[in-house]
Amino acid sequence: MTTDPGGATAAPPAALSGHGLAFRYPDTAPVFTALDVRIAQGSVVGVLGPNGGGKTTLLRLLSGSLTPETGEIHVDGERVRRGRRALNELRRRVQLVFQDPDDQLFSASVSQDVSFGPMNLGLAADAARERVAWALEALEITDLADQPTHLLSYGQRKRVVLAGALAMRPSVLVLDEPTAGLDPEGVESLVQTLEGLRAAGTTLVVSTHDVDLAYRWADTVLLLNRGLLASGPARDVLADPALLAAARLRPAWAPAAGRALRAADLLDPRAPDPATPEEAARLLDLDSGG
Amino acid sequence: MTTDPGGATAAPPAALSGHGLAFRYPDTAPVFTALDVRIAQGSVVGVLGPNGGGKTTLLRLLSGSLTPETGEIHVDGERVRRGRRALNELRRRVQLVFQDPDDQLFSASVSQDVSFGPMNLGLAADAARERVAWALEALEITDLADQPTHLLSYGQRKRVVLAGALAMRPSVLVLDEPTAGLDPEGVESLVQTLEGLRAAGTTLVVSTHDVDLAYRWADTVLLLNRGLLASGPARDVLADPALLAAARLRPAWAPAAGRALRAADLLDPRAPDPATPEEAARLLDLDSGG
Amino acid sequence: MTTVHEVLEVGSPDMHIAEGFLPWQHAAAWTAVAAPFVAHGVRSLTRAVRADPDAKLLIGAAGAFSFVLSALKIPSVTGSCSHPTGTGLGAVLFRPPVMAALGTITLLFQALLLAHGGLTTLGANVFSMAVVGPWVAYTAFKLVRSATARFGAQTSLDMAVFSAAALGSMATYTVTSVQLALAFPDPQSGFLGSFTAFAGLFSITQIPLAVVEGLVTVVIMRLLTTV
Amino acid sequence: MLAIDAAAYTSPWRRVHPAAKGVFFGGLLVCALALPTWPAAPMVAVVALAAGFGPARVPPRAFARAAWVPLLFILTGSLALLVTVGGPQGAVALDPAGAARAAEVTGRAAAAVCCQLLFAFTTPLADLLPRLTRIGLPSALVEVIALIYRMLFVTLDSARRIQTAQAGRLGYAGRRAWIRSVGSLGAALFVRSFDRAQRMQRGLECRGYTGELTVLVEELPLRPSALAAAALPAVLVAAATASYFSLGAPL
Repeated sequence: MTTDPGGATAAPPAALSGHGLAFRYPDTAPVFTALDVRIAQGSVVGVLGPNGGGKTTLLRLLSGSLTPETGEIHVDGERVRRGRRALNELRRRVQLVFQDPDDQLFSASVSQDVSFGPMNLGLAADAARERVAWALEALEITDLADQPTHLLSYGQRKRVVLAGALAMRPSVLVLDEPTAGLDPEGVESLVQTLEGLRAAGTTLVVSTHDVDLAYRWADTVLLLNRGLLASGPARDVLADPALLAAARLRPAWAPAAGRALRAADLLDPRAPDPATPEEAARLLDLDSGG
Repeated sequence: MTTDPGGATAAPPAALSGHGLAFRYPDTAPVFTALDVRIAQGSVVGVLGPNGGGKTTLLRLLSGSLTPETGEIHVDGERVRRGRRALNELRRRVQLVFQDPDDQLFSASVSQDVSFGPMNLGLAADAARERVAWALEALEITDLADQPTHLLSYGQRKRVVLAGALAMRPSVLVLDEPTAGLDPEGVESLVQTLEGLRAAGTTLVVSTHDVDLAYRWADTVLLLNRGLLASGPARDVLADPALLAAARLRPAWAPAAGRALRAADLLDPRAPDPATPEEAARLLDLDSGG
Repeated sequence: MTTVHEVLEVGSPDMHIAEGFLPWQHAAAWTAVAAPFVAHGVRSLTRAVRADPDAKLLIGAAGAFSFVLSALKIPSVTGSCSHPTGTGLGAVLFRPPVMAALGTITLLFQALLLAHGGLTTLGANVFSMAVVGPWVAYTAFKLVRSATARFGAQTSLDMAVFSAAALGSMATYTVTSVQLALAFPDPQSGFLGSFTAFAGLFSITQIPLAVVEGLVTVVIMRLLTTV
Repeated sequence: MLAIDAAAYTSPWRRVHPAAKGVFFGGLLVCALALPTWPAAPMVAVVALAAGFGPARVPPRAFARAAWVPLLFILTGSLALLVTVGGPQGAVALDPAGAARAAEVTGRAAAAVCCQLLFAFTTPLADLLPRLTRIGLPSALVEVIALIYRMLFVTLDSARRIQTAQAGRLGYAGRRAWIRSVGSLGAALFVRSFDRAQRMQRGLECRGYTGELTVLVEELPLRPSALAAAALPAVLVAAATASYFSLGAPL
């Protein structure tokens, strides 16, 4: 069910990996003692587990916002060395985006905010401007460029923050609960935009509480609860009741719906579970219609 | 499918109702022009709709945190009069809990914070102390009484705010996205605690993005999108694709899973849909087991 | 510990006179000197609260902001870091009398939560950081503002804010040096010699810091005036 | 979030009345300041540290981390006492009496810092601040102080997250970027602080707020005998110092 994060599925090279990561916050019990994780290039990796289970800590370790006590981070196959320069290079290549956009918007206007990273890279004004335009385009918010950030809706602010991260041209985007606080339509539209980024080559690491979302969107998932409980294809890991219980998660609906549809002979035994309730309803309607 | 919010199901009296509510924020289009809503005593009412659809505005109108331009609020059958005293009485009887606990926690000590409402009611120290103890007990956080607010987890802070609201002995608790930011286990445990309050007689009005949660928990739902799209039993309203589309919501999984189970003859045609994936899996396992 | 908190790692050296560093007679005298300013500030603060109960939460927010601002780390020479005094920004935003009260509360919290500065030396620190610093900053702001009015609004504001923050910071450190020199006069050359020694010792770090604080404050005010 | 603060809430002495802890550490502090440094300061330090690391179980590592800030100031400041300026020996020269002076100041201040820190490590501000009305501070002021205490953690938390986000976009990679980042952090915090105040206003109005932040402060028993016992160590240090000199120790 779970695969060795280091080896086995060697096909796509790792965009990002952690080896023997140990970490503790001061004066508390360790969050991780020897964590191995592997993020395949071009994949969507879901990170799931209970609050306090270490999801955010892992994201911060992988993106260089926390430094592990022991262990190594590798980006695109290279080990990240000690020292400020290597750390900054890790941070550029692995961009972390937090849950609350207000923690990440600190300029007056959208384009000014998105240009923060490119300016820090020391780009010339022209090159920076081009990066900003490209990132706004990719997030489909070119029309917001001149808006003041505090007048935007929550969903728009989330997109501005994503554009700010994308303007660093990272190889991996690490997103902490990107869909939290969005309405269902907002979730759907963000997921589609992110799929576009993935298609253009960006690897995505996404923490979420939404088991159903992870089930239908993630290629692989990392199940955390102060240590790695499992890693592997989303549809295997998230269909395992014992693993889910250990991660204090509830099962996804899709496997149950899929089983029921197969029991009713409405779904091929080897076909994947329906991704959404709409898909399940369509199968049922086909039946009642035909 | 939808019932007249004012009449028809006259059986349980209304704990809270709004009649012809109109409201707009300064310099914007009106959110509501003539909204009628009715909250039956002892029920759980889900408030759903897209971001910007007016969920929070409705909750604030009902709890006296915003004043409607026109229209009336009735609590326990009585019309709320104009003026500060009547407003304060409305606020006491209808307690609004914000999404972000840090908006309502002003004291560094949990028990001191919970005592704020009772002290504002002018209770003597003994009576206030008793209220605090009772509210902490009801939220199952008696052990947090002496903790500093700033060292609590997000979920714990949410419970402290709820205890502070409950200590006012309101007849209605109005909760803005109470499950946002909680992990699945945290959601489950909060829902159970709130069910306990409901069993003890408190009416609950709950806004949420989680259609599946509303489907299994709410008795009735209000579907909003700048105006009331529908109100009625959750299992009717949330199973109507046209209404859901108008509210820009996705359907719940439960109706699809229920249909599939019925199609497979694993669920009685008149039995309700399974509330959770676990319940659906149990029905399927019964089948494969038996 | 290996968290990366570039600007918030509390615990870098600063100019707060530590507990017990001043002889008790000096500590008492500086408390007496600072007291009327603080009392005046507290009175204007309580008057504001009484006039408008809503002001209570705003003052709370301002106090919390002052504390966190003074916990930020700014780059100094030789790659080391220190904290801004925040006196310039506070004086311009909240006016010196309010800063006397807010600054005292901030210093009390710094002493108890961060061990920055002491309790018996609170009066001395209040006098330098919550009284003299803000007044110098405020005066500098007003003077430079009127003297540079002809350079255009933005330039004039930038120059006034820079002067306020940099001079407020310098004034704070000068007063601290005076306080130390009075407490520990040089056996040969008395107060002046000792002042030279203390001022010289601290100027290595404090003059560049005052410049940096001035620049940071200009950035803050620019953003606040465009929002 | 702040080490001293967090430790104070788990201190075994938390249930001791703040006034008793104030008398205990305050009395020792007065001894350190008012009595001759030798031998009073070392005695104060030994008694305070024994109490702090003994029955009060203050975490030594957190204590050491907190103590080095004032100690660094004390040591830097004492450097100036080692030299004499503008004397006959030249512009700057070593003062032969300087070492003794520097040692005295360092000893006194180090002992005093121990008292202050150990009080802070055993006395949570949530227990202390509401009782400040007892010493005559106006209740409006005490409410504001308590409010600042609560809000500073919310603001500090915002500051940490904003700063982490800035660092992720290389906002601290160079000096210019650093200044720009700290400046925009300060501005963002200012805006957010006042936004927070407004939202809290609305939030508290729902809980019956009309301008007073009255809360129920639990009584802690304070027996006169406990206060007397708390004062005892300071009295003993004073007595020991007096007998040290009466026994003819060198002045």
